[in-house]
Amino acid sequence: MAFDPKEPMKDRITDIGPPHYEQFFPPVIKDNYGKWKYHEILEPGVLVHVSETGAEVYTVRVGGVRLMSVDFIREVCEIADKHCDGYLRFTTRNNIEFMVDDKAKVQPLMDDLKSRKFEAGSNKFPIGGTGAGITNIVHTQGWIHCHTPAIDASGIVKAVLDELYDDFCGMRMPAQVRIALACCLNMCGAVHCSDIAILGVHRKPPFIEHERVSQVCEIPLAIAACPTAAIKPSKVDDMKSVAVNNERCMFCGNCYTMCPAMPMTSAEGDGVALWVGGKVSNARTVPSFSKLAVPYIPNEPPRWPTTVKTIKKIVETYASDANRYERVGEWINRIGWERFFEKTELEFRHEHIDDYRLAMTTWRTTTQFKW
Amino acid sequence: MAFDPKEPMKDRITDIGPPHYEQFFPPVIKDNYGKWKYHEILEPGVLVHVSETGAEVYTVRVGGVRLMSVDFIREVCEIADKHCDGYLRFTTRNNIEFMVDDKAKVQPLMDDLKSRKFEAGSNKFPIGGTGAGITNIVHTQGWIHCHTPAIDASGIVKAVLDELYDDFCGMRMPAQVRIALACCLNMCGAVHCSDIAILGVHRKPPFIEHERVSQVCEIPLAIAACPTAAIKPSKVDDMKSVAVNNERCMFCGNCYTMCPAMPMTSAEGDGVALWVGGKVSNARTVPSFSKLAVPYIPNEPPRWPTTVKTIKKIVETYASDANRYERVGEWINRIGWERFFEKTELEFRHEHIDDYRLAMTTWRTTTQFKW
Amino acid sequence: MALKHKTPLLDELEKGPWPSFVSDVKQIAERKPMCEDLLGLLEQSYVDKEGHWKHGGIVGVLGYGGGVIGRYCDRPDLFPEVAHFHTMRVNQPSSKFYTTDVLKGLCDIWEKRGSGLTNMHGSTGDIILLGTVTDELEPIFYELTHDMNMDLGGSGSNMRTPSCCLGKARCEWSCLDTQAITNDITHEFQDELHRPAFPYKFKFKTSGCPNDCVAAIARADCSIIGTWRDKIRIDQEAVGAYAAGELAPNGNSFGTGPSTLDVQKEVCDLCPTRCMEWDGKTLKIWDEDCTRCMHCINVMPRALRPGTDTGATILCGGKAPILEGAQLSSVIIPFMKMEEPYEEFKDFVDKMWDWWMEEGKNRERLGETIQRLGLRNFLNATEIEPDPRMINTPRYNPYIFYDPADVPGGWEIDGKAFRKRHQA
Amino acid sequence: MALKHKTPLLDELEKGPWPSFVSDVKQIAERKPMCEDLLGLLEQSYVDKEGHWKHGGIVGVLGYGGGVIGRYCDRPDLFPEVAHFHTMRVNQPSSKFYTTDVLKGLCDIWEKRGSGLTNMHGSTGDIILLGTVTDELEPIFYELTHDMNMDLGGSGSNMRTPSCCLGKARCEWSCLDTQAITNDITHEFQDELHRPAFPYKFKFKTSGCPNDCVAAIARADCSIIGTWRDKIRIDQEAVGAYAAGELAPNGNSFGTGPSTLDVQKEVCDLCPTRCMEWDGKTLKIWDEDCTRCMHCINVMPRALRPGTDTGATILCGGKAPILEGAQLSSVIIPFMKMEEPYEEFKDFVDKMWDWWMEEGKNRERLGETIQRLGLRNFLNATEIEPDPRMINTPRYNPYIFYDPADVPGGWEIDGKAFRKRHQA
Ligand code: SRM
Ligand code: SRM
Ligand code: SRM
Ligand code: SRM
Ligand code: SF4
Ligand code: SF4
Ligand code: SF4
Ligand code: SF4
Ligand code: SF4
Ligand code: SF4
Ligand code: SF4
Ligand code: SF4
Repeated sequence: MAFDPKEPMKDRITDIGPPHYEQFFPPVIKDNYGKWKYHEILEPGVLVHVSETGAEVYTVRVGGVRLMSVDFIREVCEIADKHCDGYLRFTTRNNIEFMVDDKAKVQPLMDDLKSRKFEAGSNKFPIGGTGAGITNIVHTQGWIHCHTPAIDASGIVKAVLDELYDDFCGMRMPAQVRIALACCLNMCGAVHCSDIAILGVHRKPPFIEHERVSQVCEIPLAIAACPTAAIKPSKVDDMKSVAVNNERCMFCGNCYTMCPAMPMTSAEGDGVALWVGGKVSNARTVPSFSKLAVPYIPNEPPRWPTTVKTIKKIVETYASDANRYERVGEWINRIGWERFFEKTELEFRHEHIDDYRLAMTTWRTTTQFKW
Repeated sequence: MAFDPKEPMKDRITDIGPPHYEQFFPPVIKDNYGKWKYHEILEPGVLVHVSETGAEVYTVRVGGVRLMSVDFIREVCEIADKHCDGYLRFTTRNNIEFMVDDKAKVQPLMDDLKSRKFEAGSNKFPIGGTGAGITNIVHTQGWIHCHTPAIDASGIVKAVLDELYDDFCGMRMPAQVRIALACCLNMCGAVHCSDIAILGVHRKPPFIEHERVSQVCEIPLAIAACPTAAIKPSKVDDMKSVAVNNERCMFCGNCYTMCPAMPMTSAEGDGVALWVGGKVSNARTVPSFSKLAVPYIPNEPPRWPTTVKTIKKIVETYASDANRYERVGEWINRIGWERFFEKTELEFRHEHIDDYRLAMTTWRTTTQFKW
Repeated sequence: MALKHKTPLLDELEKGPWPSFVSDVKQIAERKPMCEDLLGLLEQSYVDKEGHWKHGGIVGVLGYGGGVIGRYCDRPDLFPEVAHFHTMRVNQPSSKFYTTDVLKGLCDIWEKRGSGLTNMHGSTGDIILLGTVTDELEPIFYELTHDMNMDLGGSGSNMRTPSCCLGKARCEWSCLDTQAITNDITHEFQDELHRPAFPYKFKFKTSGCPNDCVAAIARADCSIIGTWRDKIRIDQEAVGAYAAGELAPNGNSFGTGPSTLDVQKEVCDLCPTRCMEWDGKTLKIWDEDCTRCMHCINVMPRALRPGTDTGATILCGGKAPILEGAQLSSVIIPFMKMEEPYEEFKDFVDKMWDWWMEEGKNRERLGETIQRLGLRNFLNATEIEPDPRMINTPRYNPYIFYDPADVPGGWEIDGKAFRKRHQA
Repeated sequence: MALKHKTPLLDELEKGPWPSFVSDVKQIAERKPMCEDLLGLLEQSYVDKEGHWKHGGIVGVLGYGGGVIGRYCDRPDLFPEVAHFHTMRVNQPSSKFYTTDVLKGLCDIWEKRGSGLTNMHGSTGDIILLGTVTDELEPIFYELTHDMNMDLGGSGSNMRTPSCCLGKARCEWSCLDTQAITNDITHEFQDELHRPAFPYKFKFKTSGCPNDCVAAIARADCSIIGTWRDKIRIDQEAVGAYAAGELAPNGNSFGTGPSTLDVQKEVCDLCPTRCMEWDGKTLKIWDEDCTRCMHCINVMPRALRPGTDTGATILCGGKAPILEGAQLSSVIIPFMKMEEPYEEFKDFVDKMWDWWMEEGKNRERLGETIQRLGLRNFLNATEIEPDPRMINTPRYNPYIFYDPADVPGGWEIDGKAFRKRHQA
């Protein structure tokens, strides 16, 4: 039976939810569910988990380009069929995991993965993303699909990961490093809690298309959308519209989300802000937000060299200065922000000083600091 | 020449400021100004400071009852004249310091001090208040002079220090313990940053004397005074007045400060709240605010037994559980608030959970806690 | 084959070792005009340094309020094939294990009816089918439900697609059946997922232990994180083996292979509560002081394991910055056993949602409603007793809303009697 | 002699070892009717559990806007002698050293013209003369200025009486001439002290070192705290003597007398930056990492001393809760040499006050104005460059007010051109 556009409700199935996960478990996973005893990373990207039953599962993790075609997925399937009895999984950071139940199957799988390249030369399946390395960059849509981005996503991620490639495939960092990208302040992803975060920012207030406002927006919702109450109702040439107090605008874009007649994208205004020191895990120190490192870097397509260089500088400074087990934020907390800016040679500017609602809690209320 | 009420401006001297401090320095202080090399506490309340010149100054510190009569001051002077060449000083916590420049003069001074008692039996000059002890309680006016107190000051302080007397005269605490009292939320004193703070609280909203409001208050100032915007202008029987939204009132008393026609004192509503863990010094850990320990204890004149008992319990728990050098707040940070409430047997209640402006920053945003 | 649009800027992204999405899209663009125009449009964005998508339009499948993100490009004159380019969110199976069968099936549908491009996966966890036209939405939905046994995920002011870490499936530390919980609530709350009736979006995420590999605490309105109440299990011999350099520290995270672990420095001194003692032979853990941060277990996976009296800590309010600033989830229920059919948990969810739907303003996430009305209010509504584990510190401001029920006479002061005692 | 009012409740406060203010007041009450009625009034408060003073009235001396707190009791019918009971604040000499002469002089004036009761001292630092009648205010002021060379302190919306720790007078750690600074600003700003022209009160407090014995950081709108820029001075031999138990740790604060100090545990491990190393023989301090917290110096006063390149850290905004919640002072100027005549400091004060008087709302403390308008605004006004030492952490919210001057085209977007590139 096929869909019949004339009777869309015929045979309709709804609310069935996702298929049950268990049917997708490879046998070794199903059999050892809840019985795993320990794990070890054999080499970057390759894990073994050992069960109480003595069973082992070997995982080969490869960097996933989240934006992938069906051709690419089919190639992934081909590999899984060939080596993994037709099973695979994706991680919470969009890497792909191929699992086998026998050590002997690991090398052939890896060889196969390594052999596959795009015509233009890039690797299809870089192996890595484990342990004290830099795993995949979590990211969002950018110019590929969304309506509010201040930056692209996939392009910047590609450029940054090209630069950090060896650290995706290696584990020389003091601890795991999580990088994330969000293309606007909505932050679709955990960029607010990442070791290093790449954020798209606008720097111009919305301009108002007065002729359209009352047609395409609910004015009260647009007004309520503004965190700083910068938007007021107004009349322009007898049209109901809104007015923005630019002085109070901090370019969050939330008004545009509610009102398409308030666009704020612009080549000169938009660009990248970099954030550092966030973390999610509860290991050692508590989860914490990413803090502003660089307020603004212009958009530099196609390869965003300044952004890439700055991230590289932060990573290398961290790598050479942090103690083992110290996440980026833990490292900074130990050395102090004054040292962070010094060592990374980043400029400390007005933008770094919080002036939003909880600002007071970020000020230094002690004489303790370093020269 | 004496003051002539008919010519108040005659010979008027103004804006001369305080007398120069140096004239009040005892010779040994003047001579060794800026040359002190080290100090030591010889016994509780007795300090020696040694100068690079070899000179020494011995200080005997006695508990100061801040509310003192001229008779008492004259007795202090008598002692200073007898032992200290007519010099003395007061500390920043209202203790009195007698200084001598020779060790031989210490014992006679101490003997003299110890010998002096009020007829009813209390000591006039308890020696102590140094090192890891409990020094004088900084406090405010209470029912002796102010118009907004929710509690008395001097009486509670007397009752608490009677209980803690041995610790004023001793140094068995893990670190210094600073107790302060303020009789209302204005907090005239550093009670917001004390190891233990005794705070007078109201629990009923102001009642409004509509006939008086417009006579004795500037209504806009009263309205602006309210941190939670609970006050609105209103009209009652044609009189300009105000209305209070009791639901939003958190009893701060700031409206009463601005408007005498909004009293909020009441025997049933008023009482004591206890706070713990504040600190001012930058030693080891940064300065921090006192946090709520007990939201409410009724006023129990003349000796506030529940307040006294609760403070004693906190002090003893701290004394037995903290590590050396740990201030109360440092101790609690180490053991965790869940343990603090357990060990002190204090109840954790809704009042402990912040719901003011920065509340979010006080919530536990981690899975790290103790059972 | 030469594509319709020249893409000199994008071509730069074919260089370098990391897999090139440009190479991938170019390949499929050879047979998919939609992808061809997408490349053209993206190149245009690279030239302009501005996105080229219009503000989202409302499209969807019948009976559902979410699951489809409408999208139209703002230069249909130049790139007509992506004039419509809607996204469909397909609810992933919990923890994202797949058979190749199911993936191939999806690919076939999407090859036929969509752009052939996907995101594996979206940030919330869905399979994202990226780019199709309005007319294809219903057929795709039909084929998904009929042929693939799959359903859409969430979008709009509803419950969003829950997600979880892989938990007990392949992790020795999981204190929860993360998939079971996720699957159960997803099915239990299908109506809430498909038919937006909330003030704003609502997300559940479940991690098996405090390492929180699904970033639940940062990204979920309700974060369910595994933990234990008893003692860390210690294998003293294995501790010794780590100290002796016979094992690789931290599951070989540093690629050192077996190498000496300085147990004092690398484990005990980094324990947040310093509740461990190591005398060179025996490791002692004062479990009553342990806050289950996982560090010691992470470093010595062959020696230490979480306890066996396991359950979840439930935290609420996590979210990104819009509107009032980002929040991490806060402890609401320090411990809850999580056993099928999760009645206790669902009771809590019901009370939580009732309150939020009653009190929440339009576009106000749960965490913001709690901020605005106070944690006390939320705890009352969910019938949970206050507990010091919910806070880092008790209040330090004296602005206490005392309950009038605790005060003799409540809020009343008898003004007349007062003025008898006190002249004005 | 029997007093006018029975005070059975207050009499309970004559018991116990701590000096009894009741005993003291009762004694003087025998000859001072004001004190007699004060005891009666206080007993009444103990019975009622309510204070008995009216809301303050405005009284003062000619030409001054502060220095006197008007006070009237609310039962003049019962306690006529305290119907008026005004307080005078007398500006204390810096750090409160006195000769008995000056104290006796004050006592004589106060015996004659006031209640004979005082507070030695008030929380801000003043000598508080507690309780007199309106008619005595001018004569007292005359005698204070003419006979005692003394002046009133502050009250109202003006500069309040500055105060300080005893500093170099009797403390080996002082990095500042605390008295000199305090005395200098008090005299320099007499007009600001006596004639309220500020939005609200303004307090200066000066501590010689980060131990902050005058609680400046918590109680002053401008906190001046001594510090140093060079190295902690170490006497290695003395460190050894502490370790060997030859000296009493922490200046004998624990009353232990000479006793072994575990330098590693009690000093190095408690150093907030762990910037010390002790090998049992030599103590090494990595001064570049030292945050000058004073701990090590406090514990080993005979071995360690602050450096010699001394000055002050200037912090602003400290205050009690009213209105927006308490604040601690925040670092504004990490380091300033404080040398007479303190020109640099006074320049800063001028700019600070200009800004605050311009921008501050009625009853808004400096810290609150900074909160409302942002630290950036305050730094601009005081011409101070931003410095990471001013913050604990850079912002973690993305709500950045970018300066339009840094943006090509400022705040403008050319809407027409935009719509050429992007169809609506
Ligand atoms: C596969 C995955 C779960 C899944 O369901 O997909 C996973 C799997 C493991 N994690 Fe994780 N983590 C995964 C995302 C995360 C995340 C979430 C994220 O990054 O968005 C976090 C929180 C990150 C943060 O704090 O910002 C995370 C924080 C940890 C930690 C805590 C490390 C720390 O010191 O903070 C550990 C423990 C460790 O590595 O020592 C851990 C440990 C592990 C272990 C060792 C667990 C085990 O015993 O198997 C797994 C292999 C680790 C490795 O790759 O080195 N995993 N892990 C995720 C892989 C993502 C990827 O492809 O790179
Ligand atoms: C006399 C006085 C200064 C004055 O100008 O009057 C003073 C004098 C000394 N203080 Fe202090 N402090 C004085 C109030 C303070 C205050 C302010 C307060 O309590 O309101 C503090 C901040 C309190 C806080 O943090 O909450 C204070 C925090 C310190 C510290 C830091 C201790 C810590 O670990 O936090 C030290 C260092 C120490 O004791 O090891 C210190 C050390 C000292 C030394 C040892 C300094 C020295 O070398 O002479 C002096 C004798 C200490 C003693 O009494 O044991 N003094 N000291 C004050 C006596 C008050 C009293 O009568 O009890
Ligand atoms: C597709 C996806 C990004 C991606 O590339 O993966 C996405 C895309 C959009 N998000 Fe998101 N969000 C996506 C996960 C997230 C996440 C991450 C998560 O769920 O774990 C967050 C942060 C966590 C959170 O919810 O707080 C997130 C926080 C937002 C917000 C800010 C919400 C807030 O309360 O702060 C918005 C703004 C809004 O709701 O109006 C937003 C709005 C949007 C909209 C609908 C744009 C808008 O203004 O209406 C985007 C549609 C893009 C498009 O054209 O396809 N999206 N969004 C993610 C959903 C895929 C999936 O279903 O798996
Ligand atoms: C006398 C004194 C208390 C004492 O017993 O020592 C005092 C007494 C009063 N204070 Fe205070 N304050 C006194 C030091 C303080 C301090 C401590 C300090 O200066 O170090 C503080 C906290 C620090 C600060 O300034 O933030 C303090 C914070 C307040 C406040 C709250 C200010 C705020 O911004 O939060 C008020 C309320 C107001 O200003 O309306 C206040 C108001 C008052 C008033 C004038 C009552 C009022 O509502 O108008 C009190 C008059 C009492 C009376 O009848 O004598 N008093 N007041 C202190 C002044 C003596 C002196 O000059 O030496
Ligand atoms: S971060 Fe912003 S621009 Fe990017 S996908 Fe999310 S909503 Fe769209
Ligand atoms: S961008 Fe944000 S701050 Fe600016 S007007 Fe719009 S909603 Fe307000
Ligand atoms: S704390 Fe309150 S009641 Fe006490 S003196 Fe200060 S203003 Fe008056
Ligand atoms: S007591 Fe405080 S909160 Fe209550 S009405 Fe008065 S000013 Fe407002
Ligand atoms: S959160 Fe814990 S249980 Fe889940 S995968 Fe990560 S380490 Fe394992
Ligand atoms: S889990 Fe964390 S808190 Fe518990 S013992 Fe291990 S390191 Fe310490
Ligand atoms: S603040 Fe420092 S300098 Fe001043 S008395 Fe205290 S310890 Fe000495
Ligand atoms: S002063 Fe404080 S920070 Fe500096 S070395 Fe000593 S203990 Fe460490």
